[in-house]
Amino acid sequence: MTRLTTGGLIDRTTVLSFSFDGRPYAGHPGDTLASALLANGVHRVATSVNRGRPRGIMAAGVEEASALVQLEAPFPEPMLSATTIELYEGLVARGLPGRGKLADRPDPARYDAIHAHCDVLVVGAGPAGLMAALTAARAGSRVVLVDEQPMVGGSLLGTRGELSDWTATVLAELTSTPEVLVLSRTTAFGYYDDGFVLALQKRTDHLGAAAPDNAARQRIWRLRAKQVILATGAHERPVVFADNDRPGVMLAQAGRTYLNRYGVLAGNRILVFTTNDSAYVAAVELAEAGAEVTVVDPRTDLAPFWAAECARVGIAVRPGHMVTGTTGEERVTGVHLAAYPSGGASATVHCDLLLVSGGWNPTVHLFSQARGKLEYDAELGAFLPVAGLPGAGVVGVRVTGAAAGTVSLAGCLAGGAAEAVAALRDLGVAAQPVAPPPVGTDRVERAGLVLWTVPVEISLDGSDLSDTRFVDLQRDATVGDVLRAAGAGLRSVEHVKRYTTIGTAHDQGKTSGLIASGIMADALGVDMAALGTTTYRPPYASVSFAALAGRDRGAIFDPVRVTAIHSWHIEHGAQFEDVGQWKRPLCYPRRTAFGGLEDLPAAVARETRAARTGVAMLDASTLGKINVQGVDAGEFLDRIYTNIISTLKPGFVRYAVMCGMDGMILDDGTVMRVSDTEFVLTTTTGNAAKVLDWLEEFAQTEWPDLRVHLTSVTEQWATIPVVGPLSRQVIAAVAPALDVSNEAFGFMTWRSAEIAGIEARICRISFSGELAYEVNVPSWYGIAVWQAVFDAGQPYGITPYGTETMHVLRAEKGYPIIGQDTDGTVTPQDLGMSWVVSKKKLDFVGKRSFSRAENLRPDRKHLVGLLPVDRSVLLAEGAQVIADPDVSQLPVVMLGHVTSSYRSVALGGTFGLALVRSGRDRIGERLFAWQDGEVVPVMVTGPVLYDEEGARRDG
Amino acid sequence: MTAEHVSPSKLLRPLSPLDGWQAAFDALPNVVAVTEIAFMAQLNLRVDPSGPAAGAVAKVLGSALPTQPCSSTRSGEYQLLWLGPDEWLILAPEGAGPELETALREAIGGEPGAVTDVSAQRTTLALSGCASRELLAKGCSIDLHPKVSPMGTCVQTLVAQTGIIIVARDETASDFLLVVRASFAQYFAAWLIDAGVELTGAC
Amino acid sequence: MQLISCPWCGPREEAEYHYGGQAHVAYPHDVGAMSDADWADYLFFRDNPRGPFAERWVHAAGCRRWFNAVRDTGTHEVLAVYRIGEPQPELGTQASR
Amino acid sequence: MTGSTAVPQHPEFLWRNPEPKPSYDVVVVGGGGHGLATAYYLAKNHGITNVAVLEKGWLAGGNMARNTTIIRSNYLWDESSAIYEHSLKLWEGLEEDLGYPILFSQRGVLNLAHSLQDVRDSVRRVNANRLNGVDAEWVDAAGVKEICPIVNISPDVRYPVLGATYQPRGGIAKHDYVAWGFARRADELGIDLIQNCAVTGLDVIGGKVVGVRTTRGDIATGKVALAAAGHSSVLASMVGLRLPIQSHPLQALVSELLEPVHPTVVMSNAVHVYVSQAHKGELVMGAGIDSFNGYGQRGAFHIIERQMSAALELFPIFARAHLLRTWAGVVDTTPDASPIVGLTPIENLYLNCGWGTGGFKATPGVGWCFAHTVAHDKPHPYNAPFALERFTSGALVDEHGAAAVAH
Repeated sequence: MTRLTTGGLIDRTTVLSFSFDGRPYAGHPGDTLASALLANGVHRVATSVNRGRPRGIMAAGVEEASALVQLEAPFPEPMLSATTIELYEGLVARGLPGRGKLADRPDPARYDAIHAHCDVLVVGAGPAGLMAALTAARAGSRVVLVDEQPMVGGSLLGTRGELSDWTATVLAELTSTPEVLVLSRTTAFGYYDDGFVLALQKRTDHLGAAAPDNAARQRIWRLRAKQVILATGAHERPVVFADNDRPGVMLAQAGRTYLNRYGVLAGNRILVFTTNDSAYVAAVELAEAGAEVTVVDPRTDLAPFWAAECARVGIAVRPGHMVTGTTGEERVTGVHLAAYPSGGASATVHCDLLLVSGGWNPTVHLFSQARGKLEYDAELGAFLPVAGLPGAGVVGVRVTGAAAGTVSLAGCLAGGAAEAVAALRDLGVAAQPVAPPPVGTDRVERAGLVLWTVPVEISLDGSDLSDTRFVDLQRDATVGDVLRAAGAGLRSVEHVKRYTTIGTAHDQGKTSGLIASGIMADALGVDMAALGTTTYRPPYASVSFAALAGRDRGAIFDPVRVTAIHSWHIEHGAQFEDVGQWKRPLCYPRRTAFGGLEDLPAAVARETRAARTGVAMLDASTLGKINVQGVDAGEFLDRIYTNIISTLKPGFVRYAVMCGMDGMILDDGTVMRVSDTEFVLTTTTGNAAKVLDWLEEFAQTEWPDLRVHLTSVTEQWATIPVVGPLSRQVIAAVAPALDVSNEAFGFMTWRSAEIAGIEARICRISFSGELAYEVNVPSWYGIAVWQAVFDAGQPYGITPYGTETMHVLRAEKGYPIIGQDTDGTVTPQDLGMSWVVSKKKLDFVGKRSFSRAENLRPDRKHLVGLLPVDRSVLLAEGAQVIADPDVSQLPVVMLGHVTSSYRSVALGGTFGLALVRSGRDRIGERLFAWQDGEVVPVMVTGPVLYDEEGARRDG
Repeated sequence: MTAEHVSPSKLLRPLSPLDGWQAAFDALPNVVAVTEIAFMAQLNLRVDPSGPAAGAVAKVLGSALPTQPCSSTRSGEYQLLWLGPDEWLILAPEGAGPELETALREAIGGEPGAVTDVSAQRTTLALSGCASRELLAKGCSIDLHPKVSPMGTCVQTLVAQTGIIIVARDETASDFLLVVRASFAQYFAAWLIDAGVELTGAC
Repeated sequence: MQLISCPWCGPREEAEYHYGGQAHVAYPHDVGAMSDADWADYLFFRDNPRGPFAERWVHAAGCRRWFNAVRDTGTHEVLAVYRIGEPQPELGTQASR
Repeated sequence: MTGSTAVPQHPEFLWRNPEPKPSYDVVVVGGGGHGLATAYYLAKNHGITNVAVLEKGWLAGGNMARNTTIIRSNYLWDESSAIYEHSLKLWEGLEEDLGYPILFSQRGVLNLAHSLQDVRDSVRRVNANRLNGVDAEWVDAAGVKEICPIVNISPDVRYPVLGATYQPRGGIAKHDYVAWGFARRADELGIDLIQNCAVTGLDVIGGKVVGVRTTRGDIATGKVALAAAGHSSVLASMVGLRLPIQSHPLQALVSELLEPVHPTVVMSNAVHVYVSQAHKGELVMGAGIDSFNGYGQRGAFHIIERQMSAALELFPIFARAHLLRTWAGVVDTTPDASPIVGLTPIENLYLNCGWGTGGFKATPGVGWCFAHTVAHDKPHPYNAPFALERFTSGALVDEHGAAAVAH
């Protein structure tokens, strides 16, 4: 066991059982899976994706590039870093051979999202972040502080409890300050425009199977801040050498963190290879914890303080040396050393843990995403944020602490407070920086040696496999791969990334990206500053798809719009169709004599027969309705519609078509004139919002001088067409005071009437060719009036019908459905509706487009009827119309396509509507419909196939 | 079912969009309370706030129209909600719609303007309780903090892909009126209830 | 998610708006007198600069008002918003927000 | 410092990095897939090798590096299916032609239908495709499940899958390798690929383009071929040419490497989900276009969130896959969602743009046709319908109207 008996932030009084790669282990609350594995002496965690090499734990946080695991229980989750999984009872995981596995069953967990607003958002609760948050909190600002760890402290968590009393006090103060929100286990993963930061909070993962069912497992915080302070710290980076991927090779700060935070001494004979002073403290603390430690440092001018410290605790220091390789299989057993930089005087030293430090990469991801500029600092070997964020608008984005390249603890503390003061000043708040806690003398005072990879020639045998100098462990990409990219002529870091795949794995190159650039720059003899970095793309750390989907799943994925009569349709067995977001009854299948349900054709045959021979009713409430008021309403509508509206008299209704600027049909509907200054328009169901927007745009931006106001009344009115030769009797029964005679209430007029005390507007309009009355009542009464009509129609066998029957009825009459018989390339003239296009009006929307060359072509596609020669054959909607049935030579000239096709009771067989090139000139011709290999002979007819003379509309 | 089996009084009962949902609302944790306020009269009013009609309208309503964007005022039984620079939604007691519509139309007279009865276009929900703001934050991107959105604030926005009007009715952001289009109401209610699943007994 | 200031309602999330493309392209007065080329230009051709761009937006989920904005298409920075009928601020200058 | 400072000339050498010469016969502006393919076919098909490809950043670093690599030709209109099918046929021989592994995988493409109108549009397109010689079939929901077992075809979801069009010859390829394959061959044939070379002006004398000004000096040239996708408007404006193009952000994303679960390509225009599983195992997904004009190569995050919701409705097992990286390209959209490829009012200036979300799949096809256009000063029959004049005549190729838009 490598767990120490004391120390760390773990709870030794509680034992958590878990399983890894099929073996049982124990750990404690406060552990990560990685620390618990190390505590159990498990170093090999995973297998590399391409080369099958054993891989271990190289970090203690989100930058882990190697220790990838698959969670199996409580629910399978692919590819997580062992270093970011908090241990819980019953955890089952296994090491990954590079690829994760998705569960084969639905995820039962809940996820959600929530918005939060603040004056100052602080990302990172390390020393700088805590100082920033406290300064802002004391100034009375609304503050959100997010941190990925379960507790605050940041880098302090890896120390021997440095400032732990202070962090506890600060946390207590922050959590008790109103308007301050501290979010732990929360990773800010993306900076978007204008102070919008996305963060993922892992809320119940650490509870394992004990997580409550009703709580969202993970939550996306949509944080909108006026000022953002990034105190995101830095990631240590390694130095590359041969066989640097063996389990037991670890970043120096990680080794220290496992010791101090988790009470795990990850090795007994430890070699620390560092190019800078920051790793010495790890060496000293590990030695004091009982390990035998050797430090290898390529520099010869050791810092006197650290030389003395090493001497004090018995650490052997090998200045002027470097690590050139390792031995071991499942775990490192030894290290090859050589003089730096010559490579001479090589030796092998035994060890069971190799800690490496090649310097630090400031965590500048969010800053870069906010368009912050980065500049290469040759001394630190790092890209640092340039103060000031050009083009970021009013939202200030500041970087502080190690993320800004600050090395000392005192500097981080002071910097955090100062940035908060600056941020508050930009908000017009005068604030004082809070006093930092006292800290000891900082002993990392100088920049280290920038060394990407040790300078040793490797004799490659020509195969990629002989190079074991791994730059990106997860991608198995090596120094040789980088050099190969350079040799292939690549000069851009983005090309190298793509060529080698370095930086594209789970860790997104947090430790490897810069090293690859460094190797490239050295190889090409160019400046790192000129080479630049690859782009830091969101997310900073991986986010599950489910977390992003949140609660927008299943029943609440997308709004379901229903009419006021919807519950009646459900009770009466309607089968529904999605029309945009609306649910509309498609048909109302009845029980058959055999106990089953009618199929669609049977239901439609019955429903259409009722409408043509008796009476039937439809819920047309989904039609868009727009109230248009104002003295210029008529003029406005004249400009919008292709036909004249202003001449319509109150009490009358007119069918009308509107086109886009390009002259193509946009929508159609009816216009009812209520008074001189008031109209009500209808739109098609799917276009209601689009049409209102279209009208508003003209009213507000093009013709603001017109006195006209538009108000949506779609849901104000329930709309119930009562259709069929017996509809008059039904209307007479429900509205006894209304004179329903044709003389008193003619076609294309409307009347106010009372239906059992409810004020209704009844229109004599017909989308079926039959005598029909469209009843409009305030939608509160929709279901009651529907029921009243239904009841009154019982003696006449009134039959509710759905959209499919509506489509058949209108198609028999040749009435087009916009969006089905048209597709955005069809003009009113194409539909044979020149009559709806005013010749008198000087202009209306789309008029000018009608005279373009393409619109004047005689061979445009026209809407025509098609009658299959064999009237039992149903044309496919979408069948292509061709002139020559011989299709052996491809491509075949297509004349158009079938837009609508039905079986018709009234017509005694099948029929269709089609858009056909020069269609009106082909009436009487025999053409062919081609559908999935079948050739169906058809006769071209006019589009109106039923009651061409219009005798039925008056009953 | 035939006519004989249904009494006329039952037939012509108005039905609100969220009829039957109260039991589900009542099952929410007691940190929020949701109630549909059905059948409120609602009139959409368009008038130039600086024109003569605005004054005439104010007389009818007993109060000047609020001209501060995103605000509302109360005037006796009326609530006047700002919807746009020349647009308001007037909420009035059940049944008051037709008379008020006539009065407002008369007040506007020949001046530019419009009055539209939209009583059944939307329904209203009262949302109260100490977790109200949290509940709305799960879908609403507007800052409803009382310092930012004090009592009387009236915003139109999207919650759960649904256009809604939110009126802040107290100084602690724990009492809101939500006005939602009728066809979206059931979806929105289902969304609210789902959002409430996680709320616990305490704020 | 850009935060765009509606001239009436103040800053709101981009999702509340609909985009309307280039601003200040007025519907022509006498379309009958226009050549096909001029009409095509009006119908289909819009500026598409990288940098400050005067655009129309409508606060669709809010007050339903159209307005104009000068926005930098490179940085997404909204440089100015102004109501329909108000003059366009000079492009490229940091106008009042 | 690194050990191996000597960069060996590699057997897999890709391209030289030459200094620009003072003059070329043809300058191609834009070193993306289209520009590189055009250069290659100029040399291969027309023997024109005194050509420079100018790229302001790194080769194929724009939309070529940012797309979701879907390849299909099942477009509705004759004009579209002709050029895309020409392209697909070239894809089928491209690996051999380029001598470079492009990982072209004809795993089939499903375009899902979620409403009855979707079904009508789909059947219409399938029938048109078949008569145009393009492989296509309509499959019902059960057929979708057979082709891609992880699609949720339950009728109880918000927008059930009612069926799909299926193009078996469709698929994906490795975008970078495609670009590099073209670049390598073009370089071999003597074409200069010049990176970090931004065009700052075009010299026009007497209505004829004669030169290009760049950040790396002025270059005289007989012909200029623009292939700059989202940046075309900015370039065209240098010579006072307005284009019916708007540039919008288009986002995409990728997951971690996963064991194979998704054997084909699934596209759903209705809910904006476009997903395949790439060769290494990552899920690659495209989103819908952001509505606003933008050159910033960044979109809004709610587009991604919404796309994830839709994706999980279709593929519930993706729930715990992880988003590793998102990015955005700048797509150049036209009013009819069809490209503009052809001559311009300025002599010797040629234009290829407006591909919107469809550019990748067209790469070899348009390179072939655009090279022909430049070489002969006359459009190839396949790109003749896509002339700029169509916006004046009204003879649009309206893929919007036909619902077969996107990706």
